[in-house]
Amino acid sequence: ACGNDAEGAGGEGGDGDVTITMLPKNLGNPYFDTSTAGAEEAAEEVGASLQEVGPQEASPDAQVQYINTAAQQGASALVVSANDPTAICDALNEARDAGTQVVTFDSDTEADCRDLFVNQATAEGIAKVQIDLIADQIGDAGEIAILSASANATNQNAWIEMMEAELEANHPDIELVDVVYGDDDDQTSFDKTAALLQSHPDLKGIISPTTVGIAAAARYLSESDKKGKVALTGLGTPNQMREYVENGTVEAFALWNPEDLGYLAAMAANALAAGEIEGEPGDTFEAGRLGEYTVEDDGSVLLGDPFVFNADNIADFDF
Amino acid sequence: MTTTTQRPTDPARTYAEHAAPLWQRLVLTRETAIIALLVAVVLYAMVNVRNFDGPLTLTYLLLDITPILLIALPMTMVIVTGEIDLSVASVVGLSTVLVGILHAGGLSIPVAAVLALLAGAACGALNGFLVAYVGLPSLAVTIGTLALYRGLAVGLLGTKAITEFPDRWTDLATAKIGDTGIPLVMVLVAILAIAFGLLLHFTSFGRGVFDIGLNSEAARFTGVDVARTKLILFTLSGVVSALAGIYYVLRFGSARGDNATGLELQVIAAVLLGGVSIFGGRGRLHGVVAGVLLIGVVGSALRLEGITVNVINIIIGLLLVASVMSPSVLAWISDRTARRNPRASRPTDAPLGVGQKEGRNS
Amino acid sequence: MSETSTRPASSPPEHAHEEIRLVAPSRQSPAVRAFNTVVRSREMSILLVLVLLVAAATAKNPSFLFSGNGWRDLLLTPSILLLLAAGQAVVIITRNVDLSVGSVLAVTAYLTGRLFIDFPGIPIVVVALAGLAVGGVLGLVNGLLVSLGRVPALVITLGTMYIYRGLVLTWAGSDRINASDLPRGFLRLGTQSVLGIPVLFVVAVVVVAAVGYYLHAHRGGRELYAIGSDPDAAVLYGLPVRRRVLAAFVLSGALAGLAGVVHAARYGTVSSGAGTGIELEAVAAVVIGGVAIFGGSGTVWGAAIGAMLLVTIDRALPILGIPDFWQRAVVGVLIISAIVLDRVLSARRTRKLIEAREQS
Amino acid sequence: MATAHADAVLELRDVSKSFGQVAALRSGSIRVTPRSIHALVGENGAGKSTLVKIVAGVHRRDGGEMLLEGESVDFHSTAESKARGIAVIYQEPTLFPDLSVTENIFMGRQPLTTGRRIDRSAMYDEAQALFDRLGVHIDPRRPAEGLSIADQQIIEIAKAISLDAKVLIMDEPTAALSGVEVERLFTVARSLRDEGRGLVFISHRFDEVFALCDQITVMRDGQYIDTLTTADTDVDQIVSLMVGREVGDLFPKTAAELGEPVLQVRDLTMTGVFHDISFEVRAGEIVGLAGLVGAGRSEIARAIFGVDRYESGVVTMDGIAIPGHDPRSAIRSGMAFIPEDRRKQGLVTQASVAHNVSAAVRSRLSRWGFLTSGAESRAAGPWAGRLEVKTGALDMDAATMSGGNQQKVVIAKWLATDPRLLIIDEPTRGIDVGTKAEVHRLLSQLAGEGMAILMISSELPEVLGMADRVLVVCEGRLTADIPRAEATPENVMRAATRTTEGVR
Ligand SMILES: Nc1ncnc2c1ncn2[C@@H]1O[C@H](COP(=O)(O)OP(=O)(O)OP(=O)(O)O)[C@@H](O)[C@H]1O
Ligand SMILES: Nc1ncnc2c1ncn2[C@@H]1O[C@H](COP(=O)(O)OP(=O)(O)OP(=O)(O)O)[C@@H](O)[C@H]1O
Ligand SMILES: [Mg+2]
Ligand SMILES: [Mg+2]
Repeated sequence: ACGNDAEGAGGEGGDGDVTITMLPKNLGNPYFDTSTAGAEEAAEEVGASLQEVGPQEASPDAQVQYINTAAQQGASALVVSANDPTAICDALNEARDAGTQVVTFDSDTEADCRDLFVNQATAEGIAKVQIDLIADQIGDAGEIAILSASANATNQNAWIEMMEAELEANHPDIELVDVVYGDDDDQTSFDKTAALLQSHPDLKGIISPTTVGIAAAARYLSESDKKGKVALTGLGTPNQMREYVENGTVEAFALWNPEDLGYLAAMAANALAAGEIEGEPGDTFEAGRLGEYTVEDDGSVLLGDPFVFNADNIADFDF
Repeated sequence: MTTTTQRPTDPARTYAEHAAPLWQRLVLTRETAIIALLVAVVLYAMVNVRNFDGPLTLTYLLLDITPILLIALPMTMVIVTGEIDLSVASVVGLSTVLVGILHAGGLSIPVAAVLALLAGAACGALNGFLVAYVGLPSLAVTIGTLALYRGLAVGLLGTKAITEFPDRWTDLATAKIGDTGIPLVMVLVAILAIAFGLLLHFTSFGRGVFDIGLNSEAARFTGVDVARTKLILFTLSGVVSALAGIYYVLRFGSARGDNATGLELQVIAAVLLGGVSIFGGRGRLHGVVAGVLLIGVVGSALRLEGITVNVINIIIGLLLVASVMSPSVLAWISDRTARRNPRASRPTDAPLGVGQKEGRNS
Repeated sequence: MSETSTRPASSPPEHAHEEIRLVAPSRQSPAVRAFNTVVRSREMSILLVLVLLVAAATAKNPSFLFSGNGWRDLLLTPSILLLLAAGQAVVIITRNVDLSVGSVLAVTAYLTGRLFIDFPGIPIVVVALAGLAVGGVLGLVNGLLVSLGRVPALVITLGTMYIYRGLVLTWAGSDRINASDLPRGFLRLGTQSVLGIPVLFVVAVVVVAAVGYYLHAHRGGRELYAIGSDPDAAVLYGLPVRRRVLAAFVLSGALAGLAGVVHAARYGTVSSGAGTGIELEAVAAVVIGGVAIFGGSGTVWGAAIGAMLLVTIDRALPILGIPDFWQRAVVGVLIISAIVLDRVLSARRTRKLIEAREQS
Repeated sequence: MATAHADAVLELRDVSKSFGQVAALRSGSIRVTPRSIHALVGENGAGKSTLVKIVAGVHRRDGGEMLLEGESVDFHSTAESKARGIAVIYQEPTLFPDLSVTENIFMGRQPLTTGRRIDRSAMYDEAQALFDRLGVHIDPRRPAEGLSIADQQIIEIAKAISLDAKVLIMDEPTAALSGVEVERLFTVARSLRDEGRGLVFISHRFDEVFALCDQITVMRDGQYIDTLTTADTDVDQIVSLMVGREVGDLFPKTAAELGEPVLQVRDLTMTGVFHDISFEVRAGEIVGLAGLVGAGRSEIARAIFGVDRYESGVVTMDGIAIPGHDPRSAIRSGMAFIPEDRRKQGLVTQASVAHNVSAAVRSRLSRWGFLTSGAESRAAGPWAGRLEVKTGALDMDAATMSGGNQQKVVIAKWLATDPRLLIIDEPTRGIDVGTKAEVHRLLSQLAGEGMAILMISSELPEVLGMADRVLVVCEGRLTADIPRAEATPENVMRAATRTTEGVR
């Protein structure tokens, strides 16, 4: 019975070494595959033990079971990308009561149910870069649509809001005509893209702020007669998009380095578990090869700005 | 006294009540086997799985299986009649969405909950009506309503997830009895379980349920109101699913169209694992409860071992297959030894089973 | 009450005609008979619905049919479900069901990717055959468990659905096949057309036609119907019940395997979650297509049309201005109305047969 | 004509078979010679069907010898026995309802065109030929669904003879047939015999046995008793061999004095099934409902009891109208209904004897709404005893019983409700003389106690022997109402066939 002693951070057998549980939105998703790789690298460096667990579909109720398990195991830290900002809150707080440090990354929860949020980039930044990309690909005018992940994905929804605001403010001639949801499933995203092009004949561009979505959309576009007529951008991984950048379906797309994101998240988790930081604004900690980071006012740590991939640089990346 | 004699017998004839001694009738059953397996697994996990003996385990285990346990109760009776209800998970989803929308619309949780229960009853009644009175095969009907009810849930809520619920209620869903670590909701579950147990095994309604599963035409000739019985059971299934939905909302504090997707298969897996025959006419509720617990315990233990969903899937699958294979394998063995009548012990010669009597005639 | 004797009222003409069609088809000319079996069939009614649907969508938005993509997608999108429905129909006709097809599809879809990655330059045909073979083996497992183990198919395939899915998850893990891993030729296959008809659709149609013809015109096929119509009688009759059921499952598995290859070609990317939930679509397609869920009647052509309808509805709704959130609801309504229709028709048929008997 | 010395085409010696602890067959022996029709008779549960199913390869024997044309055989499947030239008509028709009657006959051996495609037209022609030979008018293209029991039996016969087998075994083929159809069957059987085949004929009707068969083998309690040549034996000898004891009068009808009308039926109509049915049954009266199979007698009974709906008309019990299509209120009003198909309608065969016997009185047995199996057994025991049901214990499945015993269970179940009116459909179908006499004695005894009884029977002797009044149904209409005194086979049959000249 070791799960129960409240301050037993990493208290398994009381041997004090840090155990980190990595809980992505779902398994079988290359984006998280990469971030977990980064996290493992970090765990390696600081000598913490790290295990990845996760559900099959990206749904909060499935995630809760794994949060519970982490609490039972008395893991010293839990690094999670939330499928729902509130649904998993109670579970997270119970885990924290059981002495587990909770770090969210990629997709945040309510601020009061995690110790730290490792932010890949500000929502504004992510929204802006995608709008800018599409704007200059379609000549800053015409109909565009968004192919998002699941209807309740926190981060996507936040970005979409920001994008709408950005369009309002700076791109009056671009009209957002539709938002559809591919549930981060290849087939659904693929068919939804087809439906989009079908129902909006004079669509000029598609933004897909999710790696699965943009790949599926690119796949459909590359084989359709809209290829070259409809611009596509969003967030994607180089390996998935290489094919389509090279065959000219996609001009450019953005993403931060998920590997660094996972790396940073694990570092932060370790820092919390080891008690180096409390997660209070102003705390600073050393994140290995990424250098020093400071906790911002909203209890988040910012990785940096998103990076834009295009035909010229895509060959340099492999993730 | 345990053998049939073919001798012509003296008029004033009396009979033994049972062919087999009590211990045999108690011990040599599917249910006992499942319970034994459950105990074995728990003991094994206690010893070999780290933290399984921790105080949180029981709590989380029970919280996790509550929806399955709830829905398994009416599902058992539905399957005993030879029918099946695949739409339960969609009803759960629909009821979470309704509670969410109604509450967001300003209704108090209890009122919203009651309305959700009514909606659940309506969903169940629709299934029941189509199966019992229109005479459609329940497998097909509930595949249809599975899509329909889920579609309504997703359609009603669209992109949003409603997550604003009063703590008073959300806390209640996870509250424990004193410091036992046993969730309060278990009281409700226990009451329902006992109620359903009595209804199925100790009332003439329950006997009728079994008759329908074994031979619905004979049941009709004996004055069992087959249609009404089925309507009642499907409606119960809808209501209890809606109840599970309410629990879902409160526990996760989030109403989403896609809540509990795929739960129906877990429920059915648990019920069949509990020794209920998919052909109807056979099964006991305590076996089903054991089946649900078994699936829960196995999942929890495996997750504690850091084993993820894929292996858990495999094991649930294997359990299911093994549980249905075991009787036929045993039959097959005694078939070899005693050269038993093939048709007496051969489910596949009987139809797929799910409500086939209605499927064929009427 | 003394002796009363009056002849039963003779039935009205159209009623009599109906009766002849049912109890004395031979009194009709072969032409009339063929007309009845083809035109008055369930298949026709769904085909009609499908045509109306396409017409409506096209009227709303001509590009639904009259654009290169529109026409192509109309045929291309259902291809996968067509294959699954064909296999599912055969299994259901024998009064069984195969819920594991989605997982089988995932296995072979991932296998396809791996083959292309691990054996660069491997011929597409070989890959397709591998898909068929692996699918067939997985189907064989189902068939063995069901027919030899004498266990209800619903349960067994529910179990193997979990198991196969678990296997592919374990095998693939978080790995995923990307378009760049697949040879261009293979990817092009996903959209290529001959004479304006997509290759994959042609493949699916050939499969459907072959299976349908076998069921209609060959002893083995008819025996499948007999087994589904009354399994006990089939045993007493001395039909090779186990062998046939086994074969049905192998076929269903093999076709699901082929569907996996098609899936990879069409979507160009494969994750371990591929084909989740498609098993219910396959069953739904078969039911909508007029195959009795308890076996013995229905045709593969019907199932195929059902599959077309199911998929086309999905694509047509947004165009008809129904938000895609409501699609599943509509599909549900469709399934239910389809089986209600069946019940009404068959009840009418049975009643007529009984009446005919009483009047003879 | 056959001689017992001609070498046998099929011979069984001391074949045994047990199902679990039930010894269905202890030492079954039979010797079937070519050019002969061999009767197999015995009480219910004597093991006849089991013996048949062993020959057919449905069951595998536990012991004993089976010789086909002198060589020892052991069939693992019905396909094997078929391949070896054995054709069997089982006690229960086994058809594929969704398929055409032709496909039912030729399934698995359809004529093929080149390219192994089924040659449908050839197939239909063959089927037509078969039907012509049997002298029946069934459209070869119609589905088997909706056929009357008799027609189903005809299809089974067509199936069997189309195999042109060396041995043809018929397990109670005539149970559902009317006199005309039986005669046709016999003609075919004789011609098959004269073609040199060996036939086995199982029936409980002695007139048929003696009319058709050359030898008679008697079985009792799963044992071979004796084989006699029809020429030099008689019914009494056979019966005493079968029963192993003397049976009394087969129709022990005691004249009962009639009381008030219990059941009254007025203008009951269901289009296409029955029309303007009106009659009444008085307390203490046995009313026989006669007619050809398929005349609609069962349907009338089912409608009265409420399992089927009717369009118009009134049913009253003791003057009180009871709602249609509601068996529960029928039972509450004091009706009991023993249906014609005991395996499908009468019993839940996979449930225990106690469960079945107490099924109709369950609600009365429950205390505070709760019901225990103990209560069921206590209620069931005496009734099972009164009818001398053969079972080891009350929790044994009814499935393991023979037809006769199952019928007793059904009767016990309904007598337990202590009814005012007993509707009994084909009370002795497929039941041996021993049990038959018991049932008849019971019926007249019940009538004596003032119970009103409506008895449907296709066996004229039974109707004439038991009924105080004979109602004759023809094509869903009452065509005669004849008091016991005036009832003769002739006037009953005339009424039963009056409007059917020309039809079949
Ligand atoms: N399921 C089916 N699919 C396609 N064609 C069919 C189907 N059923 C029947 N047909 C065609 O309809 C015609 C009549 O159908 P059916 O199989 O009933 O023939 P039939 O009644 O046996 O008479 P015939 O022997 O003259 O064809 C045949 O030409 C047959 O090929
Ligand atoms: N499937 C079975 N399982 C167990 N016991 C059986 C089974 N089939 C038959 N029996 C037993 O075998 C005995 C003989 O049955 P069988 O059907 O051969 O009698 P039968 O002579 O055909 O009677 P009937 O004249 O009523 O048809 C019966 O007493 C019955 O209890
Ligand atoms: Mg018999
Ligand atoms: Mg009758």
